[in-house]
Amino acid sequence: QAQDAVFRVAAVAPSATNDLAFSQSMYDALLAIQKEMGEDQFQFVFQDGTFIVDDAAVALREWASSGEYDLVIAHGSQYGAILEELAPEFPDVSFAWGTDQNTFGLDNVYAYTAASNEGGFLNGAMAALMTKTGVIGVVGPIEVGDAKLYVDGFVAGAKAAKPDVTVNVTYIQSFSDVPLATEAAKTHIANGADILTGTAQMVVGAIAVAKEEGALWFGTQSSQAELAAEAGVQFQVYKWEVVLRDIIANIKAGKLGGEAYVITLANGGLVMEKGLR
Amino acid sequence: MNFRPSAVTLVFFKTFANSLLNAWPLLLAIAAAAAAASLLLLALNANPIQAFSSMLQGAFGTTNATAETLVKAIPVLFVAIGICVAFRGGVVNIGGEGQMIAGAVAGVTAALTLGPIITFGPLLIALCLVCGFLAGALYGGLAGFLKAYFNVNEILSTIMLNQVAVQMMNFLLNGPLLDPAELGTNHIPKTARIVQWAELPRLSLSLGDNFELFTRTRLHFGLVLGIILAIVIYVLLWRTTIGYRIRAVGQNERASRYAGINVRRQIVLAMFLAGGIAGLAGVVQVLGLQYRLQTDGSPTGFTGNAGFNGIVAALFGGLNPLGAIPASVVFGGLLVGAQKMQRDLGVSAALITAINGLIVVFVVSSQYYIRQRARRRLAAPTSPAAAAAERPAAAAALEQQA
Amino acid sequence: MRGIVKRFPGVLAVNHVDFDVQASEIHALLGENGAGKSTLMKMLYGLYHPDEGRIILDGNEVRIHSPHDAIQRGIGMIHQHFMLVPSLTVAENIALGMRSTRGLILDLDVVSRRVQELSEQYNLRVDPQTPIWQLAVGEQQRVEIIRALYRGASLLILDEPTAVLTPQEVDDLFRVLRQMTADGHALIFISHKLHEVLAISHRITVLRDGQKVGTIPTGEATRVKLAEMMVGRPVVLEYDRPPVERGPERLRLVSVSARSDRGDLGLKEVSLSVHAGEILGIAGVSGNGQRELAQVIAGLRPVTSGSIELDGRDVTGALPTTLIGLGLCYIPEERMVDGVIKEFTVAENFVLQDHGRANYTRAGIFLNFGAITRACRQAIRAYEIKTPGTDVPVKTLSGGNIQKLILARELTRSPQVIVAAQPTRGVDIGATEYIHRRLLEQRSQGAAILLISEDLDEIMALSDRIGVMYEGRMVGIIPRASADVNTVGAMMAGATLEQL
Amino acid sequence: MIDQILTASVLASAIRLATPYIFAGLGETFGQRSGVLNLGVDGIMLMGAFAAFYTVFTTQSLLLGVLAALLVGLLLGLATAFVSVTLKAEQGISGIGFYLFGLGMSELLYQKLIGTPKSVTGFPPLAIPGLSDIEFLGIGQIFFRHNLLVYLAFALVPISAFILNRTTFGLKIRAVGQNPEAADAMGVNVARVRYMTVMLGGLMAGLAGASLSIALLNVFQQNLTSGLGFIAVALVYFGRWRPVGVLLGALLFSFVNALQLQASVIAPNIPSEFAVMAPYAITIIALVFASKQTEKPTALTKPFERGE
Ligand SMILES: Nc1ncnc2c1ncn2[C@@H]1O[C@H](COP(=O)(O)OP(=O)(O)OP(=O)(O)O)[C@@H](O)[C@H]1O
Ligand SMILES: Nc1ncnc2c1ncn2[C@@H]1O[C@H](COP(=O)(O)OP(=O)(O)OP(=O)(O)O)[C@@H](O)[C@H]1O
Ligand SMILES: [Mg+2]
Ligand SMILES: [Mg+2]
Repeated sequence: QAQDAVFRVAAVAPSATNDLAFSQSMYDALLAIQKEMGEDQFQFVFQDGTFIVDDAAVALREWASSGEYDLVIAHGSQYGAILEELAPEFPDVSFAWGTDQNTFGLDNVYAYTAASNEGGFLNGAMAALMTKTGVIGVVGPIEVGDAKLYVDGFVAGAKAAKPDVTVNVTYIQSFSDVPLATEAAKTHIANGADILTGTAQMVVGAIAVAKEEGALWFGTQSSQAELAAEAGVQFQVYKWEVVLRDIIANIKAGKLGGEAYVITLANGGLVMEKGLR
Repeated sequence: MNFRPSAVTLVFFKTFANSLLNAWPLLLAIAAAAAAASLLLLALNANPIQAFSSMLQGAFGTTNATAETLVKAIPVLFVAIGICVAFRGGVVNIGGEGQMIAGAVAGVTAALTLGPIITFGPLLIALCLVCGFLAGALYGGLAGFLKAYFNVNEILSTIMLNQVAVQMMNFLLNGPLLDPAELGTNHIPKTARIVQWAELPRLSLSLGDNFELFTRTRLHFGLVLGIILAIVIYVLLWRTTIGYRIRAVGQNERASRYAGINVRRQIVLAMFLAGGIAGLAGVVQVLGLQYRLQTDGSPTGFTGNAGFNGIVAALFGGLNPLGAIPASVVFGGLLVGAQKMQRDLGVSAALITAINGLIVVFVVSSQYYIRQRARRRLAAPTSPAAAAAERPAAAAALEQQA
Repeated sequence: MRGIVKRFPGVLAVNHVDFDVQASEIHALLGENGAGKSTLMKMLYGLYHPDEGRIILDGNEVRIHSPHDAIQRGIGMIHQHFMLVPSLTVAENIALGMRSTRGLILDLDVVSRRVQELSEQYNLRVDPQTPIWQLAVGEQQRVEIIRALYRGASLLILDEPTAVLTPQEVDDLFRVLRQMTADGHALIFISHKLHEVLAISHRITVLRDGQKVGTIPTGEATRVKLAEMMVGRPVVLEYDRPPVERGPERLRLVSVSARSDRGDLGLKEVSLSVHAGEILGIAGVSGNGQRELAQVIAGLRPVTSGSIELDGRDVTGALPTTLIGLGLCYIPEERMVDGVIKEFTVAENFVLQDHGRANYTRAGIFLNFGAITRACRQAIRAYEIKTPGTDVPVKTLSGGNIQKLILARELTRSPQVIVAAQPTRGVDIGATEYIHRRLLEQRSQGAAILLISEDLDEIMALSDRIGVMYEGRMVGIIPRASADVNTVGAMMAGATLEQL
Repeated sequence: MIDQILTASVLASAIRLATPYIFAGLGETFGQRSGVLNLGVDGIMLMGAFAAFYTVFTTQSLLLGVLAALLVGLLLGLATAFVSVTLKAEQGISGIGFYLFGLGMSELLYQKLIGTPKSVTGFPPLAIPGLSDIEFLGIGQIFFRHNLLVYLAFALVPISAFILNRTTFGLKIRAVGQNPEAADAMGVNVARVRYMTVMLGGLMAGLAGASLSIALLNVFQQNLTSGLGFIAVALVYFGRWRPVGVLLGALLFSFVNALQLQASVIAPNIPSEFAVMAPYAITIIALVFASKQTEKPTALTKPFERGE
């Protein structure tokens, strides 16, 4: 697209680039790619905190029409509807969005998602084996998408490893309500949980609870090892670079989209990192 | 009907003329806000000049920018118009968000269910709008009813009802209204896309082939609806008995009761209308822009804060639907421009939020002085000279008495 | 005060006025509505600041920045519109802004005791524990006076203190005032009632249109002379009531009872009837059920027992709309709260009840401003209302003119039954005279008029029959002929006809 | 079932959750009683929360943390007072402006000074000797094993009531909120009183923020309060401008919230949407059945100016 050698990416994400969760996973990936290719080869702009879907629409449209970007990323499944409307208007711009597998049958749209149930399964199994009280608490945002995938995987894993283990799941209906997520974690502890897990950016409070209550924490999306400190056991970390590398290669080869990617443990897109525990 | 076309233009002129005559406090406020913002920008080693120019660019720089500004202004305008009715009726409606959502849910449901049956676009759209209006109206009316008959403070009830509405939406979008295609997959909860002929047409006028405006932008017919509605509500409030009663109750309940006006009914009616208009904002967002309803769990994800921004716009517009039009556009420009600034300078969204806050505070602080100056101008004080001239007269009168 | 000038947007409220008052003197300030009396005094009390002129206190020039400042200098003021906080008790209102003997902690018990003492010393009955909103205006008046005494003001301004008092209450007040002058207080006394001014003051200053017309010793003043100084033309102070033969019964109350805001029975089994072409005057000390009486008739207060009939039709518990439709018109006591919507324009207020009527609307819902403005202009001319125009907010009019507007609105609806509550309270002679003429005119045209007033002169001057209320009961109803100030006064104190 | 739902820990949780609402609500009560509506509470809370968190994060001193929150709250309160009392700005709007400012500014500072979610060791639970061991009905666990700020919040309720009803300052507040003209005529400096109440409100809002970031959550993140301050304002209306009323409102709201969290554990089949909506819905319903008459400060949101 852009005629010079530099590969330019523009990305929009719903939460902050430092949320230790969804948005940060993509931001870190872009940084990683930049490291690999070098600043002179790869540059990107990143609009974070765009939870208002229409604001993302404005950004995406501007980037697309500017013609300056080789790849425009809509990092958030709530942006899909926009892309479905936008992409056909700019057939020679390459778009990518996630987490989803739907390219809308458009050949300038890539879709990517994470098989977060896999890491969820491992976390769950491990948690089940480690719990002394036989009770595990899960704090989820709303019961959809990546979050649900991880939680379902976690529950399945736990049951598989130890059928009689109790896994209490609480969806607080918000990606951002830290106070409620924290109290939910405390409620789990009060109900006998000695291991906690959760997904999305509002779990930071829950992690603190695990630390204070001497419980264990399993995480996902990004590494929360530092925050969780000695409470952190294992984290499923997204490595979107795996997907981005392919997409960039394709685009350079002139293929603007039409493919859906899944990061898995197998393809190295999902990595289980140990906590300080 | 007794609608003097002069009325509208007059109001425009008056407000405009006054604001020009008394512009300096406003300019001062904007300057102050800019200064404060500049300090923030400098602190983040970003260049203020560059920042503001890109803000202006993003708001009105290109046709598309202007279009996006207007697009952003549309729901704000609708809510603001509703707020005018509520506040004029003495009801502090903070429930724009919830009422918008109620309207959107009803509107999209209508579009999805009636879409296949009714293939005549205008009719289908009209029906969706009506459904959205009614849903919002009932939701707002509920708060009005609770206030009028159970003395439940509306600020409390509307704030709470906002949360109830969004949870309702989450539930519906996750179940009954979920896009059949998405069943089983657990993607973000969203409805199916509405049929083509339920969409509000895009606003692009091309006069001849050399002049065209807003072609290939997202600007949609909602803008026209909003402006028409503003005029209609202006007429309703100041030219009809209905508006007269609403305003009377808003100003003085006791005198209204004395005059034989059913106070409670007016309160419910005001909230009914306000909610309905906010509901329209919701439908218009769906039919004109998103073509489906989806949720990320938060109200803002869908409303984009229009429910609150509408209050600000309404108050800036002097609680006058016509004043709300420019107010909403300015507000839309502020938000859209700020986003652009974020992209160009790579500054964080947080900074934008903070700066918007500053602008709102500074500008609203200037309003009072603007009003003052306007008042002073309207009534030219008697000159002391004239007063002195009158004195002998009084003296003469005194002699007569003695 | 020397060469005082005060301008308001569009008004020269006070125009080079000189004014002074000495210790142990009562200096009366006279003037029509809008003459500038209150404004002049508010400058002395630090509420407004003079645009020009000097204020000299005890020989040295002073700038009075705020009421707090004035209070510190021993200046007290009893305002025309009472300055009391309705939700607070009497004691709390008096303690407000005063230093407590317990530092930061309130000392309401101390205050209450002191209040008790004062109210005995000057015999002004008030209960320190009652919230203000439960008090009748007359009682609120007493609270204002006690507060002034409490603060030990050496210079006390009384802005129309008698506007809401009965003869007895006025006598009490005058006794208090004389007592105060005896103690060396200096008093400024504002009133529209000439005989009061003549009775109490030592000197009289008259203002007109913000200018001083003159100052004369009370000895040299006569009612006629003062009236002419105020109005600038000769005024009639007594009017003859043309005999009108009594028509059919229009309004009838049969042992009607109703609750007051306090929740107790404020109106107890009141029965009365008013016929076409007669004025039934209701006298009584404020707070003896007059307010409730007017409101039950107007449909603004539920009836707990008894029945009300309009032209033989039972309208007990009917809505105001219905009553208005039946030709009832009500001139409310608290005109600024009940009578008008301050922020609405003169024209809008003019159609408060009738805005929906066919001749003021088009297509049923659109207000026909053409017609409304025309009708309003007519009324303004007919009733000599002083206003810049029909589209200015009513709040910019003076009290007297607002009352005229209400009167115009009500009377142009060609009413069958008129309930007029305190129609001339706080209204200057000119306007009072005018309003009285209008009421008599309606009487001649066959309207049945219930005139509720605490101004006994007014009752005496206009009524065909006089009823007196005491503690919510109708003590008795007597024909004007057999009524004299003493009898009625005694009845107002609770004496029944039998006892007399 | 019921004994599973109504556990002592649920009640203890309700007490915890109520804390920030009580701080912010009491502060707002003072402002509103004097006639000033401060819609910016949530923004002030966020700034206070960050100030406290950052101070503790860098100095490990909880005392300094609280002081920092108080200071920030006081300053923002002063700014609010200046805008709504001196500049007579439309209180509805300026409040939203301050909210946006606090929302953005706190996140900005957080990004620049801390960067990524960290946690601090906040106020530890402080078991009251003797009382905390009461087994009867779990009273000990419910009431007497909380951290210092929780106790402080509840202690402030009677204190606030006393200030409002028994002191000269309280009398002035009530007068200024009901009839500023009268108060002014009695030598009360209306502006001065309103400045004091609004600054007091800011102070309390700052404290409310601190109670989140260094006592209950011990982390900071953008929009940490997520609208909690607006609920607090609503609870002031629920409490009919009385400290005890605010307390009851906060307890009711938090109790239902604690209940729904517990329910999600023991009765997973309830749709979580409805569980989460419960506190909001029930607060309204409660008010429908609550006593009818209100004594709203008549001068609320009305700037005061002499006729002049
Ligand atoms: N705050 C104000 N703003 C503007 N004009 C005012 C204000 N107060 C008084 N005026 C005007 O100043 C003039 C004098 O008013 P003022 O209240 O002093 O008259 P007054 O002699 O007290 O009349 P009344 O007997 O009705 O009390 C009137 O024209 C009035 O309309
Ligand atoms: N400017 C003011 N406005 C309102 N209230 C005030 C003001 N100054 C003092 N007060 C309060 O009024 C009461 C009595 O006034 P104050 O204590 O000021 O008496 P003072 O010492 O004579 O006056 P000052 O201290 O102003 O010289 C006290 O409760 C005080 O708090
Ligand atoms: Mg006066
Ligand atoms: Mg002093």
